[in-house]
Amino acid sequence: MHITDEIIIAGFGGQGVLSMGKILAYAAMFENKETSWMPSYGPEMRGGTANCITIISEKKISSPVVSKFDSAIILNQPSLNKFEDHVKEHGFLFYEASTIINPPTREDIMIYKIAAIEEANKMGQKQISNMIMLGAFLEIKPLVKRESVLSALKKVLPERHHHLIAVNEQALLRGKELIEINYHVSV
Amino acid sequence: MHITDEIIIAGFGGQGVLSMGKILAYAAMFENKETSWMPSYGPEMRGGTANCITIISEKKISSPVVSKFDSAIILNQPSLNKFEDHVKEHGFLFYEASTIINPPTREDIMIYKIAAIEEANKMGQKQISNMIMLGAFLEIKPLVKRESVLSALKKVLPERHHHLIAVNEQALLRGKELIEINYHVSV
Amino acid sequence: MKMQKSEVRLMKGNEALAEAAIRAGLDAYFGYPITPQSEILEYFTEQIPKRHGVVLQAESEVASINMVYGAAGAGARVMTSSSSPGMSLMQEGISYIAAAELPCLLVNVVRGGPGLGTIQPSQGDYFQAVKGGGHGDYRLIVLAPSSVQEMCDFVFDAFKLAEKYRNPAMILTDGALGQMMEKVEFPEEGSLPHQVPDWATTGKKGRERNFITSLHMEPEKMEEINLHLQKKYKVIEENEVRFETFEIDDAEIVLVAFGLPARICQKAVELAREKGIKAGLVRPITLFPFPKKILSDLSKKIDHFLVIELNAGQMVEDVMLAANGKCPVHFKGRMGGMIIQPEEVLEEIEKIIQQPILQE
Amino acid sequence: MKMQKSEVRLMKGNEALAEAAIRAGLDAYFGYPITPQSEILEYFTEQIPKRHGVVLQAESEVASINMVYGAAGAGARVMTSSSSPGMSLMQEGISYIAAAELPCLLVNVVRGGPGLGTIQPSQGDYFQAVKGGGHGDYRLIVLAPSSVQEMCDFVFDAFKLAEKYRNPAMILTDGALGQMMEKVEFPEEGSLPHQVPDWATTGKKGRERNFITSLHMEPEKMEEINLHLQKKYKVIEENEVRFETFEIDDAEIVLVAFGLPARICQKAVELAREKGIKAGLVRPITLFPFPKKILSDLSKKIDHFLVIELNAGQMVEDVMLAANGKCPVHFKGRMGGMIIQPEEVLEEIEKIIQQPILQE
Amino acid sequence: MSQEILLEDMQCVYQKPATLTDDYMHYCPGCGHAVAHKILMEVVQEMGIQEDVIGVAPVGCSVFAYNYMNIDMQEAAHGRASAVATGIKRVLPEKYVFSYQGDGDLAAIGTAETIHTINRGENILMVFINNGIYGMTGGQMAPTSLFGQITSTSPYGRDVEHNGYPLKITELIAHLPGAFYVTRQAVHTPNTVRKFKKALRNAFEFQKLKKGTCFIEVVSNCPSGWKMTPKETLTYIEEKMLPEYPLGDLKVPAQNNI
Amino acid sequence: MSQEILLEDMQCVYQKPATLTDDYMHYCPGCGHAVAHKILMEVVQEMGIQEDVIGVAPVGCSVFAYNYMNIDMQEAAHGRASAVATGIKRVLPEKYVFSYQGDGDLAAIGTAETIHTINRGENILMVFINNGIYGMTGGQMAPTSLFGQITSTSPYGRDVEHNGYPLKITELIAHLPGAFYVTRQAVHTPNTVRKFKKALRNAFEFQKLKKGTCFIEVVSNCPSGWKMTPKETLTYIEEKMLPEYPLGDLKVPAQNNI
Amino acid sequence: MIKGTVLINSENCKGCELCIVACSQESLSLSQKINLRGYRYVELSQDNCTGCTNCAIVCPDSAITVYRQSKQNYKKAV
Amino acid sequence: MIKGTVLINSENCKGCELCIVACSQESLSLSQKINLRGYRYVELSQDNCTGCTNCAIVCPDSAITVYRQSKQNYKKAV
Ligand SMILES: Cc1ncc(C[n+]2csc(CCOP(=O)(O)OP(=O)(O)O)c2C)c(N)n1
Ligand SMILES: Cc1ncc(C[n+]2csc(CCOP(=O)(O)OP(=O)(O)O)c2C)c(N)n1
Ligand code: SF4
Ligand code: SF4
Ligand code: SF4
Ligand code: SF4
Ligand code: SF4
Ligand code: SF4
Ligand SMILES: [Mg+2]
Ligand SMILES: [Mg+2]
Repeated sequence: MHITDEIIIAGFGGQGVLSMGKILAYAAMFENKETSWMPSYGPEMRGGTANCITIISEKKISSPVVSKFDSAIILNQPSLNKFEDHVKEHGFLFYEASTIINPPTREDIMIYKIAAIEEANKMGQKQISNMIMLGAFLEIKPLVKRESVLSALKKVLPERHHHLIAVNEQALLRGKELIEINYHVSV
Repeated sequence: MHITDEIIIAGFGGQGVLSMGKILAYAAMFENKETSWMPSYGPEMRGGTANCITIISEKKISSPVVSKFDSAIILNQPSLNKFEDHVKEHGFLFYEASTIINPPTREDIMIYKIAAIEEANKMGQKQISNMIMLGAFLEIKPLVKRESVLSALKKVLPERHHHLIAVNEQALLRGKELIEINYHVSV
Repeated sequence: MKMQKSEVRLMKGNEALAEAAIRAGLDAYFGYPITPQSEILEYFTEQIPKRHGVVLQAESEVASINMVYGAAGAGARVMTSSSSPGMSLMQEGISYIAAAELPCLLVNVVRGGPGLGTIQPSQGDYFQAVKGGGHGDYRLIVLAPSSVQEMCDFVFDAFKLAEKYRNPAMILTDGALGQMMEKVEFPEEGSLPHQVPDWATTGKKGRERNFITSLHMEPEKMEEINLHLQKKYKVIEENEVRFETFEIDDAEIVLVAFGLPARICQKAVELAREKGIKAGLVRPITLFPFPKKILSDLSKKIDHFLVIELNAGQMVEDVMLAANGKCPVHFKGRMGGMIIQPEEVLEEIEKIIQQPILQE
Repeated sequence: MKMQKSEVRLMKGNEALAEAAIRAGLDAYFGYPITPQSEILEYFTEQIPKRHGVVLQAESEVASINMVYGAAGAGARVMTSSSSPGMSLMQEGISYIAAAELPCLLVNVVRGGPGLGTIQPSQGDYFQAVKGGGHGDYRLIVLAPSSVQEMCDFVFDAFKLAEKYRNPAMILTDGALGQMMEKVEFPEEGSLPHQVPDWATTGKKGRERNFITSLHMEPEKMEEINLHLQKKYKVIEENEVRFETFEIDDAEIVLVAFGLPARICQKAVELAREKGIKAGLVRPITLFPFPKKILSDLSKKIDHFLVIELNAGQMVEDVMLAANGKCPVHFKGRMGGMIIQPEEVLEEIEKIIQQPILQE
Repeated sequence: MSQEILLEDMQCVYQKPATLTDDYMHYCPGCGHAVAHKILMEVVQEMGIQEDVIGVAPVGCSVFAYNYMNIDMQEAAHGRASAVATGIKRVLPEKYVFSYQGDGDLAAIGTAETIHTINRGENILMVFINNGIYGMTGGQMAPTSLFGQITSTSPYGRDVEHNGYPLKITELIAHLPGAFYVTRQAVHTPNTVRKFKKALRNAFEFQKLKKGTCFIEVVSNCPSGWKMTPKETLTYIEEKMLPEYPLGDLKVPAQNNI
Repeated sequence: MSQEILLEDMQCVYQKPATLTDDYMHYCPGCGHAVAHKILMEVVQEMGIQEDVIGVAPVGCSVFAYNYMNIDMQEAAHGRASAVATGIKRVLPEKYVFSYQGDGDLAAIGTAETIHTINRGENILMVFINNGIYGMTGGQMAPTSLFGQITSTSPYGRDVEHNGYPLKITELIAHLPGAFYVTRQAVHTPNTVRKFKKALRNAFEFQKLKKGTCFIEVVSNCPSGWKMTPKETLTYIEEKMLPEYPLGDLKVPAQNNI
Repeated sequence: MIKGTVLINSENCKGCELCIVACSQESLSLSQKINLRGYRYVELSQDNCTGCTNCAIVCPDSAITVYRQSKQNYKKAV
Repeated sequence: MIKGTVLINSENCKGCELCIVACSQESLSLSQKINLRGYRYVELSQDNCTGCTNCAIVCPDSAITVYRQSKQNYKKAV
């Protein structure tokens, strides 16, 4: 694994895209790693899409804005169309099965199809699909530890939602399981 | 005489200072001489004083703003105080006797005391004291011809005052006479 | 520019500029009073109702420049004028105009700064005019007259260049040139024809809609726009440089000055030559595009440049960039509304040629 | 700056800057929303009511900068922030503040220009910040952070310098640094004491009246003011230059970049070194005063400078002025909100060292 | 019965006006800007003046209006739309000119231009979308934000002591003699939309007759800035906005003036 | 009987206030600015607040006010005096702060700052010298210039069609809730001066009580700009200015409000 | 009662539901499906549309076209 | 009638004549002399001043100081 991981997370606004990136960044900080988080910003978000780049590294980070990524977590079709080509060779792409009709086609990257929304609906908590996705991602790319992610959650969730932490933890676990079930020996 | 004459005219606003300079400049233009006219401008005139620099030359004029003058026509005390020292050695200074109590003291320049206001009052036309002064000046420094000055007058006087041209002509003549009477052989 | 001239007049620089604009077929002027350029607005309010075009005293410089934007975008030949503080207020609007590629004429009759400063002549806004006082990478075409005659002539040149390149052009002048009277000969009215450009917003009739904008949300697109602008500026630099030289053939020390000080330097060169000093002068007429090549060429054969400005040293940087270390570049400036005199320049020349040349 | 640090946080650059200002004892903030810096105002409106100071959303940038003038003149530690178009609107006010010698902090979170442009990061306002977008000869002290940590630290430095020299200081940063989150460690609150200066207009009590002005009707007086300012700037140039170097000891090609691109260049230097290319980096931290000497010294021993900016080439002029022809200066820029990547810089380096050196 | 068959013997009674382009609007779901755009263009279409109208877009969410309105347009600097419109109208006095601005644009940074354009009685139409917030920049307080309104720069609610009063710029400018026709409309219900349309039509007719400035405020919503669903904004408009900004004409020309 | 002897058994009943400096005023003969300065400083003296008052001078003929008023002052950029005053007042809320502006400054370029300062109800005094012209720059048309008034930029007379209407900014801002006390005064006769003085006193008292913005328009003269003798300006004020700008209070606090 | 119907451009619909509120017939409802831009869009869910145009008038995205039985046809039908 | 008088700082006077207009006693008039700044200045030309201060109040240049017989002295005099 690289000592630096450059991750793009993209989807519709409201899918929790920015929080996922922030959670990763906080977790990295708690582990004394270098990290940066760069959101798409401004009225471009009016269009309904949002993305952020999180970088986690053992070394000082040069640019917080990169156009090629080690990892991509993609939650909707327009974002997949936009970012599939930006994953580095041998990189990793995670995509949301429930919203993406035309799946990625590249053969030089590792691709993980996660039905996170479906799973979240099954768990009766629509809001946590992003955490399921994150759990899956971290199972394949253990960039940060589980405890760090949980501490990070506390930072990112507004105080008034802290009662949801347990649910989010379950979601992370569910994501991990989805990988174990579908891809366990493949990596 | 220099082929260039740099003239400062200074006094209270309302004494016709700017027009005197303009008349000289127009006259010079009519004789195909080079000329420039540079007024003091802006709210410094609030203070009640005004001045302008007119340059008449056979050659292209470099700076329209100079701080040493070949000739000075000074119509009030503050201006005399300010400009006496700025007359070049062997330069010419004309001053208004009626308003200037402390006369100039320099001995390296030619000094002409003209009681133009008094003369104008005598002629029953307060407004023409500046033309009397100009007449005197031109008698000593014939930089431009009488006809040119008369044509210039027509340019500078607003149309509605053109009936005053004859009076102004008389004033010019009176200035000439004052020199002839008081200084005739001295130059 | 060759053009049939008529009538000679004695006129203030500001008024000559305004008269020239009317003769150049000005469609509209928008401006706000400020010393030492209010005569421009005043001349227009007096003349335009009797002749042709639109004149409007705006509520501020900010309003003026945005009215210019609107009228230029509608295809009119349009201008504004101001002096230093007012010009600063226009910087956002100027950046917009440059970005939207609207031709127009801006006149800055510079006074002594910074702040409220004085109303006396200065060249303290060179950087603002030439490097860009507004945000982002853009250029104005900047012309610097040095006589009342040029206050007239450059109006024609500025409109021509502005329209040729769809770029705002500026006449950068100063309070002295604005206020002084000199002889001036005007071109005939109508000698600069103007067609409403096809990109103008004149109503979507028989064509796709036109729109004027400088917004491009995608940085890729905005970069393209910038590359296009930079290419245009390159073309302007290649084709539109103007300057004047005086006695440079055998010169050992060359003065560089623009605007009124260039005349003063010409006098200084004469004085120096009288004393046997081989002095010469380069007067940049276009400040952008800057006459880099002539200065660069000269730098290889002369001993010194001496830059004279009515500021703390601004164009001198462009001279140094042109000289690029090939010869020393000296500077003498006056500030705050003070005008330098030929004798002072001469003194500076003598000081320089007396000191040993130390190529650092 | 040595200072006791507390707590590490993960924070947006804009917010870190605002938090730092509160800890630096900010008395008042006046500002107007604009992307990508609105978080600064938003942070203040959220925090200041719970802590100390004044925050006011003004009706415009013009109002903001003039409120800053008033509050600074009244002796307060005060700041404003904006992004490119808003900063252009402040140019008159900035010139006034510099002329009246009022200390304050200005923050420009630059976005892609010119015009309305984009909201993506850019360095297109270097000229405006460093050469003077406003009228007249004045200088801002300009600091360019390249990390969120520096977005915090430079607030303290900027206030210190501003107050030491009675001069406005600017933090010139960009949209990426403003929006990104990184780790940041804050100094303790109260570590930067502030006394109301004796020239401030706080009420004429037990002394002659104070007044704040930049008007001086006599050009002689205004020239004096200018000479005083120029002398001050000289002192600042002698004492306050700050820069960082990386791998320059044996470097044959030295990159010069400020702000975020400096980090990207550092990566490029690493990549180059991996390929055996002797590359180094100079990062100007103060853009005014510019680190001229180090660049001038380097120019005599290296083969090339390569300047990297997020604009069409602005700081490159200052690098050329420093190099003064001693070595070639190359430039590579991205515009309109595009960020350059380390690989692109490396490519540029390789292109340069492959081409034969032609000392023109 | 499938729709297709049904349509055969039906006639189209409402469709997107041809004066709108085919571009997909970037506005948030339910945004009043989009409605206002559409109605404005319907009037342009119905009056047959598409070839003779020039619009000015502001900086604000409607900055891209020129992408949607299929007419000649200019995009003005923030707050300066009425100055830009003045520039256009003065050189093209026979064209219809309108500016279209948000409340930050028209009533904060652009206040001077607004007042003076109207005071000069520029013969243009000013459309003023009052959504009580800075939509484009992410929901900051506007001059028209309500008492106690929570925005991203009034997180504890708009406080009169500190931030001043909701600015009723429309009431203010109605006092200017240059203002010929001043009205406040809305676009959140079919009925208000119909009235808005009528007002637009009046304004263009007056412009043709060179009557001076016509000013139409549109009380509008900003679901994103208000942090509400579009449906919730309808209640908010009725219960909060309209009491502060009551609909209706503020200045109408005397009958025989028209 | 020589004056000296006479003075012996007399007492001084009027003299230049000590709150004015000894500087010779640069104003033209008969200029209302100078009267306004003097009266303002008389009030400061009589209220004993010289140590607690901070003034803001505009760009306009009164740009040098700080040379004459013997108090702490700041000179603001053209049109921005009220923004500068806001900056001062916000950081020194216990001090008396006033701005002093001309009609070009306050009602043209500074319109946005004027409206918003008052809309915020900034607890300051704004003194507004309306002489219907740009005095300092040489007599150009101001927003308040009268119908038909000839100025250096309206040489054929102010034309409503073209230049718009005389802007009654004081009437306008009186509608803003932030304005607590709004009055129009003059300084051309002993009586008007006395009333002006009373108004100033009221305004400072209100400021002490933190009531919000007080706004005093002073209908004033500009002999130079109007191209009249000072005496002629008195008639002009009475016959031309006052009908358009009638003297009196536009907004007074309810009795028990004070 | 006059018979009408609407055609909805589901790719332009942003699911704001303003049309639903405007329709006094309750003819419209939000689909469970989402369009390419990620929005649930509106469908005609009851066959009682009168062609009153209210929904279309308030639709910000001009996503609704309304048809009405022409007078003639209406008469025919009756 | 109360007796008053005025002292005029003739170097500060600009001869605007506003004081002359303000004086209902017609006590003031313009001198033929001019001061150093070139202005004809105002003088007390009649001995009928009542010390009403009207002239001083309107004087832009604070050139007038007004004295009045104190009540006491006034009584004495009468
Ligand atoms: C000079 C300048 N200042 C600030 C901005 C940032 N800005 C863009 S839109 C806007 C306000 C938008 O609010 P409003 O006018 O109410 O329009 P809305 O988006 O609500 O329709 C601001 C402050 C800018 N682009 N330019
Ligand atoms: C930004 C700017 N624009 C214009 C000016 C020029 N200027 C100085 S004072 C003034 C107007 C003065 O008129 P007013 O405010 O009515 O004051 P008055 O002199 O009549 O008292 C103008 C336009 C300036 N100094 N700064
Ligand atoms: S932010 Fe508000 S005003 Fe802007 S498009 Fe969204 S809803 Fe409309
Ligand atoms: S120009 Fe007018 S306002 Fe200015 S000092 Fe003279 S009279 Fe007064
Ligand atoms: S046309 Fe009328 S009835 Fe039909 S769906 Fe629309 S609102 Fe309902
Ligand atoms: S109003 Fe239009 S955009 Fe909104 S839900 Fe209905 S059809 Fe869709
Ligand atoms: S005090 Fe009264 S009576 Fe005496 S001179 Fe003055 S105005 Fe006349
Ligand atoms: S009012 Fe004052 S300045 Fe004017 S004439 Fe009388 S004393 Fe002199
Ligand atoms: Mg809004
Ligand atoms: Mg005025």
